[in-house]
Amino acid sequence: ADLTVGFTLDADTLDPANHRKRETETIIRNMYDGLLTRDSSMKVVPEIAESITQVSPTEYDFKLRTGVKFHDGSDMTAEDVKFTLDRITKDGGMGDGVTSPRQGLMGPVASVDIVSDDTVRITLSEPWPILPAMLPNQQIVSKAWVEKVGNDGVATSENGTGPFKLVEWRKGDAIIMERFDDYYGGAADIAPVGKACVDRVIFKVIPESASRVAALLAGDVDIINELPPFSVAQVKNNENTDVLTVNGTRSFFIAMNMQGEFFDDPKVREAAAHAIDKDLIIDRILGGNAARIDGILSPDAFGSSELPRYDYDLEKAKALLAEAGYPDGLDVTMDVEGAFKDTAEAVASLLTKAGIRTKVEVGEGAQLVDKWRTKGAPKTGDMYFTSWGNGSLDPFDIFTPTHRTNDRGNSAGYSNPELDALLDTAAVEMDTEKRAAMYHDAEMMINADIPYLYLWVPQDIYGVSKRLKGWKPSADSRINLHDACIE
Amino acid sequence: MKDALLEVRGLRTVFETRAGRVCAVDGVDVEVRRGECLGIVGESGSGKSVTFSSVMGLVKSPGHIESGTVVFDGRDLRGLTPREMRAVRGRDIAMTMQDALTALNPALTVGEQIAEVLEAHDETLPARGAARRTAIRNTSVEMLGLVGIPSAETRLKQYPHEFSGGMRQRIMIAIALACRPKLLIADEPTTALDVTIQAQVLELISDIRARLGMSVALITHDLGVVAEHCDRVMVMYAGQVVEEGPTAEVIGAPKHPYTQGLLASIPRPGLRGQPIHPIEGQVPDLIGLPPQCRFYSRCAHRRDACLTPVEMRQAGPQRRARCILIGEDEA
Amino acid sequence: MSLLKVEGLSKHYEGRDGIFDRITGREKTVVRAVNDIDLTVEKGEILGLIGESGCGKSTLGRAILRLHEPTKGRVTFDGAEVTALDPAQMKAMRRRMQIIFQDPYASLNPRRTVAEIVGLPLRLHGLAKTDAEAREKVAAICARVGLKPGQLDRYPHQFSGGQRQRIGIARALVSHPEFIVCDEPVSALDVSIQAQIIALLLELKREMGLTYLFISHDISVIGYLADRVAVMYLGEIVEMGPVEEVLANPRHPYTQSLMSAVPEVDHAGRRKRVRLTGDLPSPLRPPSGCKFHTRCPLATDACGKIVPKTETVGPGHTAACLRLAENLSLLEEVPA
Amino acid sequence: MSLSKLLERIAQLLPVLLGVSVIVFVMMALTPGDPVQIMIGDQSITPEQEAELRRGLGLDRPMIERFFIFLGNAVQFDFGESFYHRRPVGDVIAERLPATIELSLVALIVALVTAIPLGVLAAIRKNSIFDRIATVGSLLGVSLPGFWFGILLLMLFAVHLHILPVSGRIGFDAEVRMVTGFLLIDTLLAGNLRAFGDALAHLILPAITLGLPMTAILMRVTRTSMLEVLRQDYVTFADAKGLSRRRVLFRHALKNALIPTVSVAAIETGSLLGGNMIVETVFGWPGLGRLVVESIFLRNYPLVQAAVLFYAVTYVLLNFIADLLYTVLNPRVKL
Amino acid sequence: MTADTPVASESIFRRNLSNFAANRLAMACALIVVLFAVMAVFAPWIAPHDPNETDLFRRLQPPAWIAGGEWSFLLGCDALGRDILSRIIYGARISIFIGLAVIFVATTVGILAGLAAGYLRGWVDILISRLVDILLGFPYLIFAIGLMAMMGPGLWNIILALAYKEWVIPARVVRGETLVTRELEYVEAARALGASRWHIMLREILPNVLSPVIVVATIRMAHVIILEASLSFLGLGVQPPTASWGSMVSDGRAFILEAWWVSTFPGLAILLLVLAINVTSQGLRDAFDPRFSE
Ligand SMILES: Nc1ncnc2c1ncn2[C@@H]1O[C@H](COP(=O)(O)OP(=O)(O)OP(=O)(O)O)[C@@H](O)[C@H]1O
Ligand SMILES: Nc1ncnc2c1ncn2[C@@H]1O[C@H](COP(=O)(O)OP(=O)(O)OP(=O)(O)O)[C@@H](O)[C@H]1O
Ligand SMILES: [Mg+2]
Ligand SMILES: [Mg+2]
Repeated sequence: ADLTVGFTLDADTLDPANHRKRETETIIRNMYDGLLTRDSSMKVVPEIAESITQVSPTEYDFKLRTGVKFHDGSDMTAEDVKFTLDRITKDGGMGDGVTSPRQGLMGPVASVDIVSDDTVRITLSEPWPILPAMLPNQQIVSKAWVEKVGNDGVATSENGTGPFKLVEWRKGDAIIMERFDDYYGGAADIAPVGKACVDRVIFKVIPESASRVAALLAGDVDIINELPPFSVAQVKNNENTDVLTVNGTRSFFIAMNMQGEFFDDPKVREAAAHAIDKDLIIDRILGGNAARIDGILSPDAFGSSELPRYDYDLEKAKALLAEAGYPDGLDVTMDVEGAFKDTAEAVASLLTKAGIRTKVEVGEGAQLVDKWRTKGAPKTGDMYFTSWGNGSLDPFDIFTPTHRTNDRGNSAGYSNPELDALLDTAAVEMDTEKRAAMYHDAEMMINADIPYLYLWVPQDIYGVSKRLKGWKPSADSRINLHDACIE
Repeated sequence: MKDALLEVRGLRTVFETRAGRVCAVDGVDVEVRRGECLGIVGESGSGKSVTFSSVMGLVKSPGHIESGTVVFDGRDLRGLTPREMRAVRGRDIAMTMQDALTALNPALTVGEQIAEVLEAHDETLPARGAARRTAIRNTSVEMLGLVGIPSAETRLKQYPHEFSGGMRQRIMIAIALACRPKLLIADEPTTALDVTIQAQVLELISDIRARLGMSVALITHDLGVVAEHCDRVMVMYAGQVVEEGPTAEVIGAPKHPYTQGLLASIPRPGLRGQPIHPIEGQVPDLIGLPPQCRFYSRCAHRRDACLTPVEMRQAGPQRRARCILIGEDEA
Repeated sequence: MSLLKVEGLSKHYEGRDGIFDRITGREKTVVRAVNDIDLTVEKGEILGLIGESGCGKSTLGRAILRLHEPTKGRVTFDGAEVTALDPAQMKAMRRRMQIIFQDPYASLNPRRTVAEIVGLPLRLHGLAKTDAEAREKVAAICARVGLKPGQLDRYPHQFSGGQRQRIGIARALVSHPEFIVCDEPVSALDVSIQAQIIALLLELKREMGLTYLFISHDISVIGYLADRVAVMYLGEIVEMGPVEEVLANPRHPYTQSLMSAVPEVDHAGRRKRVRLTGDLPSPLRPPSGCKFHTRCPLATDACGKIVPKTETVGPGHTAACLRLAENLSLLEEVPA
Repeated sequence: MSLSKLLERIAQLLPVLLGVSVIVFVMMALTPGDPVQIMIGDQSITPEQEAELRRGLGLDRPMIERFFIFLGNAVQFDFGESFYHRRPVGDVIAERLPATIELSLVALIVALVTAIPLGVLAAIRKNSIFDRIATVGSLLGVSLPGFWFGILLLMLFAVHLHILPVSGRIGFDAEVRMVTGFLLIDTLLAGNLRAFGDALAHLILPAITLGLPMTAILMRVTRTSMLEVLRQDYVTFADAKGLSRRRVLFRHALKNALIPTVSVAAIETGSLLGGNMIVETVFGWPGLGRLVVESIFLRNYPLVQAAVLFYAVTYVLLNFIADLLYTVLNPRVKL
Repeated sequence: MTADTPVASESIFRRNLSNFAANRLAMACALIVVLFAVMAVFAPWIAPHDPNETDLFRRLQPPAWIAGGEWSFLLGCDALGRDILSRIIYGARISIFIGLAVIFVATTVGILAGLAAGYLRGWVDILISRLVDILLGFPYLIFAIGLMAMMGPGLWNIILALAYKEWVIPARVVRGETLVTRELEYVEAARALGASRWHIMLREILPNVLSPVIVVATIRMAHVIILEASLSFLGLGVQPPTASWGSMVSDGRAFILEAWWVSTFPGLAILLLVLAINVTSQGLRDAFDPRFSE
């Protein structure tokens, strides 16, 4: 049977080491497997690795499975694993002086060594507890094959160890894969183990969401990603289709420019926090498909905890504004990317009701990044409706860039030396419990300072046909079709 | 008159325009006899072209023939179906247009434009195949030779823009004559040409007429041309015929004040130093003309009697004119 | 002194050719529309200019007025060298030299009323201090050319061809010029109207003491109104002289054939025609030697090689032909 | 046509291409937004790694230098490497091109095939009911916003009636070997009629959406010029020759009337090629237009530059073809 | 048709206008355009609701005649519960304003450039013609998107982005007409009278090349309105919460399956206005271009 996925974007490339897009990764991961992967509850489990041992704070040993074959029939060896990781982590690792754009994702990896025929050791230059959480994103390639076909070959063809092998890539249109019959079976911790169920898998590119929904309703595709919340009811009501959701990993929040004219005043920020009825928006615009947050972390993230809430309270917001010296309210603008215009406008209208008269300005992503992610350089806007993805669900990945002084994603211009120190120690703390506590403290700190208005973590919503069995969406937005069956 | 080839009676052609109803040809009688050359003169807009377009059945919307009969060689042309009329055009009556520059299709070779008339009308041609093509070719070459275009073989492959104005006029004549028509309507064949070329073309038409024994209706506004080439002349004014008769007589002793005025208007070297006497005023607007003598406003002899419709009167054995003075003169 | 003196005037139009032609050094295409012309016009006279279409009559008229900048040569008007004037002086000169065009439809701006068209020279040259004065002057000149005061605010499309030509004449006259180039002002008109305009032009000349360069391709018109006539062929003047003289005794074979080609009402019978074969050669590639030799019934081998000089053949009568001395004539009446 | 004229044509192309290159380069360079920042997104990275990434993309050099490198490479048909695809931009464009060209050509052909007969008919039946309907239809055609119309078509034919596919170029049942890249041709070459039908079914809606305004415009142009031509003396003269009506209309009138149609078609085809990103988005058509728009947003400079150059070359070529056609239709025009 | 007696001082322009007035369909459409314009100007008095007033409880409320609709929200509500009718009424402002502004800027620039190129010829012509070629070689939307990306969002930037290339079209038309007109005898006459270049270009030539430009301008205005909508479709339209028809269609297209009214009504509004402008312009052309009048 064929399984067709209506997918928002085409892969940029099939080279696992040479891309930066989540969508590309989603496609690639049906053909390539990694050392580790995640189960549907986001727990990191071994995939090509059989086990993982932390030898020291900076050393990890990976014991590899045997009998894993590449699609060209050759056996996967420790040599291939080292080659793969070197290709990603070394400067100029891709040959011709080219460095992998994924180098940054591998943190402080210093070297990769073959300990024995079936064991590979990764050595870090400093402790980095999230290494296991980052590894599912890197897929193993065959050294011999890469050297044979070169980077161009790797970009347009594949030779992975995954459950499907490439049949044809119709650029911009579809990627067609078929079952790999010599598949080793996949992660032992994720049932079922064995070959894939369907004969062929097709990722069909349908960027326009209405068209994607239409294709699902018409029965042309079996799974679609990014089902818009407002279409949920329609897909549910259709007798042949259903909706599957999974908690997402992207936190939405509004940065308030703490160096700006208005939001340098904590009272104004607090007023804003009281002005937003998150539950209303989640209910009305997101169709209930989002989890409310009161700090930066998603409820699923490591270290997240219950936090004090700023309840929706118009009177209080107005009072705070008056206290801050704006009894007649104030006028601000809120930048947002086109994709989130709707929600931003809804938020803006709530803020406006409270006296923070907000004008939404839709900007192009690239320009907003320039404007707001200034790494400490002065900012010009008032508010920035934005989000930060946290695929690893580890706080380090999201907390540090958005809250550490002058860090990349610190759009609020927030600076709290105490918090900086706390984040730095937490980043290298190897004791899980201590680390969790540290992040709780950090959350409490920002909860008092309110640099951002934390909003929600939306669910990833998939529309599926009822013929589809055995498939569950995964929070890291991987679409793993290994387990899926079509009736 | 029994030797009339074309006989038009009471022709009335009108154009419905935004500004109103233009009666471009109003009760015109024309007679072209076998073998003769009839000259038609008149000022611009006097209805010369429209008269003969009507004869050919080529009046285009918004114009239409309102009344009148057109009898050609014993057949009533107005009673023919469009298909039958098409068989007459080009074969029995041929026409050359006022402006050779625009009347030849710029996108087709001269050869093709000649060949297609033969294709359409010449029944003597072999039925099909190479023989037919050769026959058409030969006739085309012959026709170009007839109108004096050398190296016709190569010329056939050329396009109109590769010919000079005079040559184009001659090509148009060749096309018109290709099927040996009985009547050639030559609508101002020389107005756009220089005198030296004009002389060539006019002589060509006269020559061919003599050779083929056909009749010619020569439309022009140059009385000199008429004087030199036509047997009879017909003078038109504002949609009506005002005078008609043998050329020498009409030019020698014009009866209608308009014809007189026309002749007096021609500047001649012989009149150097003497004032000329132009007709004052201008041609009336053809929309909503009152039923009176159309020359009334410009006529030196006008009187109240002219304010009623004036009919053509016999002004001599072969002559007629549309003026109330005719009878009086005689009397 | 002559009012207008033209010496060695040439006007060549350069064809537009591509850069590659230029690089490869292929010859430029040049239309020698007017070639090395000398002539004079006395005050108060009418010089007729006659020739076939495309022989360069209009170009000569425009080059004299510097409407098309001459390629070579000198034009002197009333002692001032026109070809050397700077723009400001030229503008002042334009008031004194005017032109009337052939096409009564194209020569009037369809978006302007008669009053505006005729009043334009007054505005441009500041000849009227107030609008009322301008209007008065316009009305006066319009009345003079036979337009009614009520017609001043109409637009050109509301007039007939003859009336339009009158508007054009009024425009040329309103600034009181001394010299007017009449570029076939009557060719587009019907005979009866043509006579009206000719009569008007002659009257105006007499009243205002004007001088005309009168271009026409109609030998009858020239014969009727010009004092002297110049015959042009392919950009050159082949014969020039007093009208009576030239018409009675044309010396150049081209003039002769031109005259014989004119159909005349008075010659009711058949005349012997000088039959010119072929058309005017292209000015792009003019024939060598005498330019007329390709069509001339009298041409000899020498005519194709030698450029004939202009010779005086009578009082004020010049011609350029190699066989002038033989005193040949193509014209002879066929006995009736 | 002479060689020198051909060379001249090519010479005329150069300033246009240079101008287009300069404009697109300057435009992209002045556009705020850093490709590297966009690429990194939310992921963590050290400054050293970021600098390395920037160097890898060649963005560490000053703008002027980058421009001359771009020019120098472009004359050798090397347009650099796409930031995202990590492959030569030429390859990436070449993969998307057939889809765009196929769609545009089919739209063009559909437009020509419907517009010319309709225009002729409307002209010879001037003021008839047919003429009026055609006029209203053509006005509707140019007045419909394409994206909206496309969505409506999609809803009607693909979702409600379910007779045409929603998106893509062809289904997945057939395997088609790409030879020309044009599916209609490739499926026929393979003798696979079902696949051909499938490809055709996928083409219908996008081609209609894309071609409708063009059909409308061409119809109007044909009608107008046909009316104009029918008024010409040579048509009257052809009638006076007693030719059949068919011959007068098609041989004499239409050949001349097509001249403006050809030039408008050339211009409009240019805008078809350049303007179909919207249709491509609506119908999930894997063409170049969508890719270019995405690339602008991602600041994928090499791809945008190369694609714009490609469009410019196509535009000039189209005009050149139109010129060639002129010489066929109108012998007065010489190249 | 009845004969209209010629008026004493009837200009071509007025005659054309009266021709135009005789074309009933075109008049009706001109009336529609005027109505839209009136609607735009008096939007605050006409619109039943504040176009930006959100009410999440009315999210995607259907039009009045469908179950769940209300007569006070005649055409239903959009995703933020705003009244679609009111937004369409206010949206007319943006669409018409952008259309007018772009065409005004483009036509002014285009006329001047075309006149200069066509009349002065020489290097001016070469320069302008090359620029025109270059801009024509650019796909319109890509150019506009690029400019929008460069200049950032905003109403004026949209107008600029569209006008940057739009001027090319009137410029080409004017240049072509000027090339023909400059050879006409009345231009030569003006020169013979001593008129300056400026006088000739602006007073003699310009009025005579204006009617094709007016016709082209109206057609292009219809086109610009669609283009603005296309920019909105690609996410580069006017800033929220300002309603533009294009952005309304664009925003609403996501809901087309469950709430067709959100994008259909503004789509119809665009269609209607553009259609009306097109018919009007065709009427203008018929009236102003004597070749097409009978
Ligand atoms: N298509 C038309 N529409 C309206 N009126 C027309 C049309 N064709 C001709 N007429 C009118 O018919 C009258 C006669 O025209 P016609 O062409 O026969 O004149 P003519 O004597 O041939 O003039 P010319 O010497 O200029 O050729 C003119 O006044 C003209 O206004
Ligand atoms: N602007 C121009 N550019 C190039 N060639 C020109 C130009 N104007 C005139 N010519 C050429 O110069 C030659 C003379 O033209 P001109 O108009 O002076 O002739 P003419 O004697 O006035 O003819 P007509 O009697 O037709 O008015 C012609 O061959 C013409 O093609
Ligand atoms: Mg006529
Ligand atoms: Mg001339």
